[in-house]
Amino acid sequence: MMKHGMGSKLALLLALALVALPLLSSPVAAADGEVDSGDTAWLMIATGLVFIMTPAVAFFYGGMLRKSNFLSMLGQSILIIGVVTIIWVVFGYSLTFGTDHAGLIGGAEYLMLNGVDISPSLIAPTVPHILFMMYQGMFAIITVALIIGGVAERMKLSSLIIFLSIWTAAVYVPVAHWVWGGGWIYDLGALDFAGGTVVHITAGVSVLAAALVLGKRINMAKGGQEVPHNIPMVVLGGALLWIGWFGFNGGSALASNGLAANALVVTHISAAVAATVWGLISWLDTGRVSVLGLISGGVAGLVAITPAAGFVNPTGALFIGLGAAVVCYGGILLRKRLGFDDALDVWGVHGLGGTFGAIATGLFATTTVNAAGKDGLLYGGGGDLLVAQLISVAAVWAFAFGATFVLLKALSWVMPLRMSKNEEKIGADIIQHGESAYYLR
Amino acid sequence: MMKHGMGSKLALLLALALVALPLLSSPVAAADGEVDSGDTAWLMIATGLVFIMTPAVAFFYGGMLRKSNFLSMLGQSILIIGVVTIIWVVFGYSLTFGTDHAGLIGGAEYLMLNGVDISPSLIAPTVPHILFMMYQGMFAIITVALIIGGVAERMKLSSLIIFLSIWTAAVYVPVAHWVWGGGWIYDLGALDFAGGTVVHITAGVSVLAAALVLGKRINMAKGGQEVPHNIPMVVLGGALLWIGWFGFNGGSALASNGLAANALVVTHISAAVAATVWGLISWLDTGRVSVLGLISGGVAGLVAITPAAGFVNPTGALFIGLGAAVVCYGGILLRKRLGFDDALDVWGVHGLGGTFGAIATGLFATTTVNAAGKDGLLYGGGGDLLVAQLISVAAVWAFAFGATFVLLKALSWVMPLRMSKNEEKIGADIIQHGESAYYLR
Amino acid sequence: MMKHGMGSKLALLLALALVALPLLSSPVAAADGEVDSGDTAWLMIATGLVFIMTPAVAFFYGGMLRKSNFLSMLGQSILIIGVVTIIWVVFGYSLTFGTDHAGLIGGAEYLMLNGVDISPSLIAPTVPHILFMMYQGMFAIITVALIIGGVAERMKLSSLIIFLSIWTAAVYVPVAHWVWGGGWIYDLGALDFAGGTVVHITAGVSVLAAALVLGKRINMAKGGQEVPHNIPMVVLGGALLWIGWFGFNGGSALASNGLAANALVVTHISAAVAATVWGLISWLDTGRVSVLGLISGGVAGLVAITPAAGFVNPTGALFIGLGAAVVCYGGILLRKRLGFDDALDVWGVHGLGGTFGAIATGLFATTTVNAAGKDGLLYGGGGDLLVAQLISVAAVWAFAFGATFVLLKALSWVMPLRMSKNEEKIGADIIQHGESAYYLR
Amino acid sequence: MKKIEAIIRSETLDAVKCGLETLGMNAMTITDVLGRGEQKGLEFTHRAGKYRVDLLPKVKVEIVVRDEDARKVIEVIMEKARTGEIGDGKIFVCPVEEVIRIRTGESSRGKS
Amino acid sequence: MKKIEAIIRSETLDAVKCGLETLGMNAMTITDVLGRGEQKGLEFTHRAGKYRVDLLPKVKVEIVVRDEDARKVIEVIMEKARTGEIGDGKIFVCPVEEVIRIRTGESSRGKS
Amino acid sequence: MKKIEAIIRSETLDAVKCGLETLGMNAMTITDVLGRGEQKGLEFTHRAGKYRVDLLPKVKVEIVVRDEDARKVIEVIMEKARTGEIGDGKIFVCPVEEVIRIRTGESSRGKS
Ligand SMILES: Nc1ncnc2c1ncn2[C@@H]1O[C@H](COP(=O)(O)OP(=O)(O)O)[C@@H](O)[C@H]1O
Ligand SMILES: Nc1ncnc2c1ncn2[C@@H]1O[C@H](COP(=O)(O)OP(=O)(O)O)[C@@H](O)[C@H]1O
Ligand SMILES: Nc1ncnc2c1ncn2[C@@H]1O[C@H](COP(=O)(O)OP(=O)(O)O)[C@@H](O)[C@H]1O
Repeated sequence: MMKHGMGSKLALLLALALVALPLLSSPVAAADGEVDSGDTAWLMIATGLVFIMTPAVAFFYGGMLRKSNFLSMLGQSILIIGVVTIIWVVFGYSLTFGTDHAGLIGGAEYLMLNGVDISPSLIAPTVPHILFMMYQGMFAIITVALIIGGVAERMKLSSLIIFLSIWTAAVYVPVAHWVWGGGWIYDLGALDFAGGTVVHITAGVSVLAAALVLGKRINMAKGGQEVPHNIPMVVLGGALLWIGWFGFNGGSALASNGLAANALVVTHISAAVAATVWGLISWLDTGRVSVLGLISGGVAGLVAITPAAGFVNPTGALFIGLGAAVVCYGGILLRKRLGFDDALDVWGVHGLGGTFGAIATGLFATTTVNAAGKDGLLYGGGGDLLVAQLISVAAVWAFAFGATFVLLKALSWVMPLRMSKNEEKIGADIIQHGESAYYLR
Repeated sequence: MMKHGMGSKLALLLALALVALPLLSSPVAAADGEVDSGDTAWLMIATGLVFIMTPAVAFFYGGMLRKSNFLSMLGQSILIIGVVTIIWVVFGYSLTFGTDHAGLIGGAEYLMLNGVDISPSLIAPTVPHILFMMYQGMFAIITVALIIGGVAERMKLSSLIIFLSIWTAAVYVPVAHWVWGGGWIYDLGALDFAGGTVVHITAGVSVLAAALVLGKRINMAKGGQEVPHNIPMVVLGGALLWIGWFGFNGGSALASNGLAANALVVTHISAAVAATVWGLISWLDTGRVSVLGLISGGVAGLVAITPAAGFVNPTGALFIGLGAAVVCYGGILLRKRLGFDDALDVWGVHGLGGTFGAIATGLFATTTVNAAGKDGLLYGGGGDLLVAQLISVAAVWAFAFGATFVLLKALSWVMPLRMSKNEEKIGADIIQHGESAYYLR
Repeated sequence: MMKHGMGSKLALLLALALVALPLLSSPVAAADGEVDSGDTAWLMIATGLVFIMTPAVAFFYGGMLRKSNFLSMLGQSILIIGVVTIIWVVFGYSLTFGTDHAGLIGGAEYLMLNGVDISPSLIAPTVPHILFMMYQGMFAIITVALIIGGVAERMKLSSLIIFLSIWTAAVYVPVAHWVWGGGWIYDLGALDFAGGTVVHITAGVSVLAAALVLGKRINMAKGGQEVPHNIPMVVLGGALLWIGWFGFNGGSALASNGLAANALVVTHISAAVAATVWGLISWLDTGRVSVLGLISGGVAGLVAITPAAGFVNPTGALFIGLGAAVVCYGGILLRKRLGFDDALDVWGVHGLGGTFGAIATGLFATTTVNAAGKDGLLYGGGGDLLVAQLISVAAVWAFAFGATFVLLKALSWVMPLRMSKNEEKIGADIIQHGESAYYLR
Repeated sequence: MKKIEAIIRSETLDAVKCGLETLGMNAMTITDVLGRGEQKGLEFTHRAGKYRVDLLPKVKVEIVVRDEDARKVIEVIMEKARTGEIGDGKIFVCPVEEVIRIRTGESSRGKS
Repeated sequence: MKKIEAIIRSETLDAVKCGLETLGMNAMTITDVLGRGEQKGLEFTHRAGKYRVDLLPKVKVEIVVRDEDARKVIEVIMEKARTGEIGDGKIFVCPVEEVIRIRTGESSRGKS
Repeated sequence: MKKIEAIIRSETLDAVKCGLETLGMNAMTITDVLGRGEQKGLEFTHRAGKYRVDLLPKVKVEIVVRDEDARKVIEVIMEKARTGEIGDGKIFVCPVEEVIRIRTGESSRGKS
């Protein structure tokens, strides 16, 4: 019998070496053309805001777990920042935003960031290309980071990192290309302003597959209850996510203009409405207003407005926020009923919230906000957009679920995906990281 | 006897429905005119920075309370973000910044954000109107959120939300209109750059009234001492407030220019000086340098510079910081002597700090910083400005105190304002939210 | 025998009075010339981002200490913000950026910020002078704040503040002038984009001297082990440092352009690579992936890229990140072997990381990124730059070490530098601040 | 000597403390504990829905007293910690053979 | 009455709790403690390298039972808390002279 | 067997631990507690002014030893935990009827 420990160590080293070496040759060309200082300032800060979402999500998730697994969320998020950044720089960006091939994948011209320098970007002509690259890279990072909430408290760190590295290349990169890089969903005419499909459906549905492959945590399998160990950390993470989302949606205008402002404003409105409505539902359902619920509601509203932010007005945002709270609250209850163990309801919040948002875009989009957009069903555009949205949603659901399921099944033949029972009881912090979150004496 | 629980549930539902429905008709017009990318970038990020101040204030407050009430601060802050956003979008913005009526209230033209779109704003002609609207909305939110620190640990959540919803409409909106929306204080010539009167006096003085109506917490009534349960969370909140204030004061220039830069710089100087001086006073008074004091000093300096930030130079900022520390330290001691239970000294810090700052603006304002401003008493402008400042301060004190007092008294006939004695001892987190902040095992 | 307590109280008061008084006369001239709104927006937000690094570093450090010293880190960081801001405003800025005298020190023309107003800055001609002043002031603050990590858990607060005040004037100001203010290192042609030498070597090497003068903590002297008391707070601080560094390095372009974008992007890449590599080393060395290590790796990568950020491309950033992890991991092990008590490895991470980065700049700098820069050894520029880098590094090592050593030795004759043995066991929070971080019941 | 060990509701601690002070009994040691007894747990809210927590935070108060004082202490605790609702807690009385004051070295040996 | 005081591994608490429930013994009081015994500590990682922590988190379970129930309780704990590895912990049995229920005032006096 | 229960100052724990080690007594269980005794509390600072905290953090050290070892253990604690200032704490000695090692099942029964 092969010893997993050593084998996976070697594999990881090898993978990292392969990924790292080619970077050597990446040249940086001189700038030409005109960059706008205001647009660049906005995209730089938006890049920072999307960056902070990844540690934020780790706090958001980690506070909801047992304290013996808090650090694993934080550590995984930092590792994901590291590994996905390297993947993105080496080939991810190129395969996403390089010249389209058959609607399926981008070209190789930007491998090793070849030619990606401080001259203006083709896609965002008023900001440096290198900045556009990094801004998009932050989306890849946060998408991958969302997944850790679903497999929390049981997956082995080494298997997780290998899984997520392959997942970035095999799932995220193609879907991002299809929607934003000039691929077939783009051609279809479906709208996804800031990643309802690319980010939230992709991550949320992949977690569904992962939860099914991995199975339940021991404690959950016995019908145990998860008691969130530090709710203020959840709120802290949620608050940072909220402001981060201003950069996530607002920055997706790729310029500092009315469209960016509209995206930012409707983002806030949707989140505010969803938080309020979630609180109300919590009150009607349990007689109390859960603070965990309030901040989760905010996040649900943020998720759902993501695909729509550049296409809807405040009225649209109101309905999207309202719907997001109802759909995601229901989604969590449904997950509990169905009984699979998506530890932090990534499917319920991001998968369903993103799906709802993508469909709602087909209803509420209006060209009065964005002439480059389309009119949805309720704004006189007929059903065309809605159909395109439904197709893109269905395609990404199927692809993300299928690819993740197959990938994890395959991996499970090569290496154990989960910690041992005893390790799981002790917790990932000590087992995987050799640390405890708190030593409060 | 009417059962409060059910009655207030229904009332809240009704109120929310009324507030939410009209949103449906809000149209968004197409943009015309020119928006500046740099100014827009700055106002977007300033909007984000002011947003983060509301969760920040909840951490700042919550860390100072018993641990059994931490979540209530966090939850209330999120609910306030939700409810005040809805109010602002539906009618608050319009009544504040719509055409003036008799100096008292704004017009109805922007109800449901009618016509508030991505074309340039009238008041801030280089940024989208919708962004100006949201930036101002964040001020309404943070003002309301300040109040929760005064009534902490005893007020019922449902009563609080009803109280604060009415308060937003009946106190904040008029005062903001008077000062910034072209109302009578504006006409009077009083200066309030970023909300010393509108935000801090209004909130701080309302808390004074609320503390009197509500009475003391059981523990305080018995002469008990409040032991802050998590000072690092206070510092975290304070640090986020500090950077948030750069957007609060710097953004109030409504453009990215020298005035904004001046506001940001004097804001930092005032806070830095006030923190240092507070530390010094703490040392002379108690022999120790309280960390809670240092960060509170910073906040006091931020409060006091708020009305002045666009009108004074660094020298002025130094004196304002110095004075803020002395006034607010004294204010807290005074509150303890007077014995009313403003749990987190919102009156002492925001009420008195804002008052001091408004008066100091009458002393230190100089047109060398802002040609559109005025010269204060010490800069050759005579006493005119000082008198205008005093009148506006007095008017807002009187109005905020009176309106809040009457409002709460009236509410107290309809619903209980406080939790029961036993509930108060158990703490708001479990009673109102069904949660505990920490479960550290 | 003189009583230290009273003596040092008086000395501090006197020093503060001297520092504060002259501010009175600082005038603010009217603006002339053109400020760019995008550049100004970026520098304002960069100022905010660098500001937040100081509380961030206190969380980063404090979480690694015993819980009885957490508040001392937070309190010291706020006091440093206060005191260094005052020093900077009164004379620090002038002596750093005023007209050069003999390559050694700046002129007196900006004393009390005389003439530092909202008109464009000479050095950064598209942003207000007052903003450039404050942005640079934030660098002085964070540099001083880095030092507290080395002397943590044992130095008396009053002695620390006196030491750091003098240090700011006597060590930071000259070095910053030499490198950035037109002094001799500037003339030498050495490159330091954002402060590898000025900030990190200066602070890191001074800590080495301070650790030698102060001696070990009682616990460490007995071979005790430091157990980090709250690792999530370390990660929180580290994440805020990371985003703060976008402003630190990106803002050092002093404009919102391709250079700023390049600096931001390579900063992120270096940090990402260093975090990953540190995790890998941790895994190979201990069999676990330390989360403390991951975030420390990120910080090491940020430190090392600092001098290079405006001169290297992503390939350079990869190698710098890789090297930073190896050098700083080794540096911590080396410090443990050497046995001096640099409590939080400021020397190992900032001193060595900064040194490595400065030298690496001599290897990887390329004028394709920045025409105003130079080509390093590996980019066809020959060894000139490398030699200049080595000279500047050696000079700053020698100066920082010597000056700090002499300063502390001298101070030790006037006042006790450390808390008493018993006080040290009880912890600085209660002894110096009269507070405990947590009261979790 | 006896050790009186009372497991009480956190919110009644202040009252118990005051009550004991009026007896002139200041000394006590307090520990945060989790407990389960007749009180089967409490319902808490989650993001969506509720869940039941079966270990509830309680406070353990330990007071070592001379045998003759035990009854008075027990009575005060009984009075101040009682709400009449399920979950009020229990008092355990255990024997203590010797009590030594570290500062002075004085010992109770032989007294009780 | 006896007080059964067991110092066990945190991760076995759930099993112990369930085991006692099946005995019909719900009441217990739980304290987080740090312990050291045969188990000399654990290696933890630091930023660079490792270090040894010699006080490990354990859970103290206290159950006060009638004398005749003590044996059963001990046996359940022995079974559920045992992993066979060093660090499984210890059970201490101490005498309790009296147990009083605060809510009702009922006392065990005389029973055991 | 005896249980030595010492309430000591947190900052003396390290010294106590080392002292016991030299006796060859490694085993112990430690709990964070709050205490009040002769020491009436400490003054803490607030934002403005001071306040008094009357429950101070202490550490409870529990060591179960054979009767004949009790005296030695007590003496070591007395020596290492004493500062001579008010607040040094107390040592309580209680009877333990039986000690069982969970891992092996071996019991002290009869040895006492
Ligand atoms: N037999 C016991 N052994 C240990 N602790 C107990 C026992 N019975 C009760 N307790 C402690 O007392 C607390 C309150 O007991 P409970 O039975 O809920 O109260 P009540 O007696 O008022 O119904 C419990 O949470 C538990 O900590
Ligand atoms: N003599 C003792 N006095 C107090 N506590 C003890 C004693 N012996 C063991 N313990 C407690 O029990 C825990 C486990 O004991 P240990 O000796 O490590 O387990 P094992 O008996 O399985 O080797 C220790 O961490 C400590 O808390
Ligand atoms: N009678 C007692 N019962 C329970 N705990 C006690 C008792 N007396 C002292 N303690 C504990 O010992 C600690 C120190 O006692 P204290 O009287 O302050 O010290 P000293 O005896 O040195 O004056 C107290 O904080 C408390 O936790």
